[in-house]
Amino acid sequence: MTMLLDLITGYWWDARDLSNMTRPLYEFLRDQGVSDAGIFVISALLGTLAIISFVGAVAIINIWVERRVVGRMQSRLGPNRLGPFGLLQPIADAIKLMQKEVLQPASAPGWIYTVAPIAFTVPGIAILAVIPWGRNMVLANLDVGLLYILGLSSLAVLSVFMAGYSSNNKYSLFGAMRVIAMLVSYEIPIVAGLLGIVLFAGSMNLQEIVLFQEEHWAFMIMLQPLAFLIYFFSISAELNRTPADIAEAESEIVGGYHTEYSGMKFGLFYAAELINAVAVSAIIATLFLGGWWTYKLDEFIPGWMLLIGKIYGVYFIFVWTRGTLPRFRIDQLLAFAWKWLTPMALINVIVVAAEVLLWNETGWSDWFWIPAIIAINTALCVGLIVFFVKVFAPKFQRFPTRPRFYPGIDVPSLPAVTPPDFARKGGPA
Amino acid sequence: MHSPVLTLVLHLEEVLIVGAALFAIGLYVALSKRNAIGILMGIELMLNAVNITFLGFARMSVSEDPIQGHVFAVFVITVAAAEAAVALALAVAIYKHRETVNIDQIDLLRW
Amino acid sequence: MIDQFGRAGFLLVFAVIFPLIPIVASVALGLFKIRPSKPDPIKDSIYECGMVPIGDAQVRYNVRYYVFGLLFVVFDVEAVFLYPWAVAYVGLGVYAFFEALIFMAILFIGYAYAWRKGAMEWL
Amino acid sequence: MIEDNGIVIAFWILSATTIACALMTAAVRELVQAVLFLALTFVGAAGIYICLSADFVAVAQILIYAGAVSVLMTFAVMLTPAADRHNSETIFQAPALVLSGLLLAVIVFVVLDTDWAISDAGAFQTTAASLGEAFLKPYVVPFEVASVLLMVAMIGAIVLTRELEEDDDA
Repeated sequence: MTMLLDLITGYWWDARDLSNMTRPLYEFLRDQGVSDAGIFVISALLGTLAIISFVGAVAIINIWVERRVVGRMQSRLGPNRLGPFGLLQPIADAIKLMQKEVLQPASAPGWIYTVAPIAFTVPGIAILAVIPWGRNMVLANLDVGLLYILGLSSLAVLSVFMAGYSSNNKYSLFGAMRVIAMLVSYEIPIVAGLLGIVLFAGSMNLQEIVLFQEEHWAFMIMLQPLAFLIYFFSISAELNRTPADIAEAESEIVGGYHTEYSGMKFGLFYAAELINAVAVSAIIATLFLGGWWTYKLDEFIPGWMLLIGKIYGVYFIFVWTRGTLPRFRIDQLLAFAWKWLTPMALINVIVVAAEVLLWNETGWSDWFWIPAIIAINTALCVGLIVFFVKVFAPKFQRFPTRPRFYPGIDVPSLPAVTPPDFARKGGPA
Repeated sequence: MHSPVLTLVLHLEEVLIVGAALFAIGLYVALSKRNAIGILMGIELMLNAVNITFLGFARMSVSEDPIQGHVFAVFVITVAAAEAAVALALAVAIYKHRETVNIDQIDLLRW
Repeated sequence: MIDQFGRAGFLLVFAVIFPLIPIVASVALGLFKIRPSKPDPIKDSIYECGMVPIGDAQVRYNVRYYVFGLLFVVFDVEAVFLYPWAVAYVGLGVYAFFEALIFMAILFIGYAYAWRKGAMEWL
Repeated sequence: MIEDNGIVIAFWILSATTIACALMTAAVRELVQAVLFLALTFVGAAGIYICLSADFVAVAQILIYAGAVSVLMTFAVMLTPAADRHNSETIFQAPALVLSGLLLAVIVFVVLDTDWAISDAGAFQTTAASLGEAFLKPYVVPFEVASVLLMVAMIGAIVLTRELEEDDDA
């Protein structure tokens, strides 16, 4: 085995790290007299093109993956006509969307209407710049990588508003405002929850966070189970996926903020959702699941393949929740964000700060502290969930406390509905 | 290192002039707009211009502790955010009471 | 450090170009008459469940949206202070821990007030 | 001074975009469009901060200004009725134009006339950690006062908006 490793380590065919492949290229270019600036531009372009092609492939493949997996979960077949297993379906969709007639509401402010889907797509792609794909494979090794991700993803809020506003449709604007209220509410647990990771790693650099996990031989999800749960739930709300897809509650607000969009502009919203889902899966895989590092496995399998595998593992869970969970009401979602996730995230920060403090001050070895921290934080996570379910959950009532549909008319709380007992009556007619 | 064909240089003066231009635009917006929210936008523009000059000084001028410029910029951002929150709440409250956010019609204190 | 941002900037430019491609392709198809284009007032009107739209869409919204935005801004600013604290935390000792504890406690007063006043309720 | 072709080019492109967006904020008649241009101005200013090697302030700018304050502004705009969502000038437009032009001229004159002490210390490699230390050591009082300020802003704004909610519709 070591002989085999000697045979590839450091050579250009060492595919475990694709930077091995580009280094000879840069050396060749330097010998040809290309300046440092030129090599910088070429390397940046190569990395950018790699990420853009990954995004393009993801946007096309995931349409099929999502529809197919959700179809199987709901005992349907999903797309199965075009090509083997319906694999050509996304291409057919793209062609159809592109040659559809463009319908733009007559009263919509034109440039906002057109810019909104583009602005919605940009953050999801730009986030991928800071994801480390291997030990030397990262496009932009930013020291503020985590805040870069948070800042860019908060820009999506404005593009949602642009779409809803420019559609000039009541349902679109309602949908957009509801989504913005939800997005800003879930931004806080995300920001506060990820602080725990920064405290452990002592850096906002994503590569450093992966190296921390490698050094301490533990995935961050073990050290920070509560932060993982907070992040996972919040981000599935940010992505507008069930259980928090109030953006597209057909029964309430038609199609949400993209009701008025058709053709390729609608297609961009659709593609952007898939790209965002994959970008978020990449963030989860990097922050919580070790990124390219997987317990020595990355010495044999290329780290970027492991990362893509983890990305699709996380993505499968997103599809799973979409395929199985019902939708929450907006007051339930907002109350959950403000009254539960936010305090939990802050408690998590304080607990982690205390742990890191003790870890550094006592000077005991990592072999004591890593298992201890894992035990404490897992107990904290389980305890808080049990506490929530036992004590707190009934407060998130089944009916809104004050349903005021019209000012002046005080509608009393709705009575609790007991479901009809189908078993006794022999089923519905 | 090959000698580049041309070397572009950015001086402190140019950064300060960009900041000044942004500040002048912000001042114009703050002084001339009728809508209270529009005035607030001008103030935010001015605060951004000030941040640009702070960071320009932090980067290029002589200082014992250049991080001070960054600290001040962060505090400016903080104060601006708090100010925006309260000022917009005021605008909303004024609208509720006076049915307008046009400041030339809000003349309660005029004698 | 800045060269890393330069690489991110390259990706940002391409991230803008990427969604522009299908839009431009769609427009080009329209120019070459491959795509149908027969506008009429019904098609260009907005969709409200098949009804003729009543009234203006630009209605006023409730104050509670603003309250959520407000809480969001305040907590976001708090996070901006806490992230550098978290990065510099190791090595600053007990002192740093209690500083942040006081910081969060003061903010928690505001949070408790907002909760008490029902600013986090929807409807 | 900065001697790097890439940074200088990026600085001038970003400055041009930022100032153009700021001018659009001033010129556009519709308030919502003005807010959107303002958000673009914030993003452009963040780019300028990056050129000045202030990475943390730049991402904080995007997170707070472009992500949060502009959203707050859109909320405030949407709270006013459609008839009030214009961005027109008062009669003070001409004096304001003259005054800001004069101010710009004075500042440019002073900037060009002054002999600035330029250091060649070079760029920061990373600012987040040193900012954290600065917050906890020399600037610990402003750090805590900032949290008091945020608390007061939160309470004040809630008090201001709370009384309005009683008679609200939509």
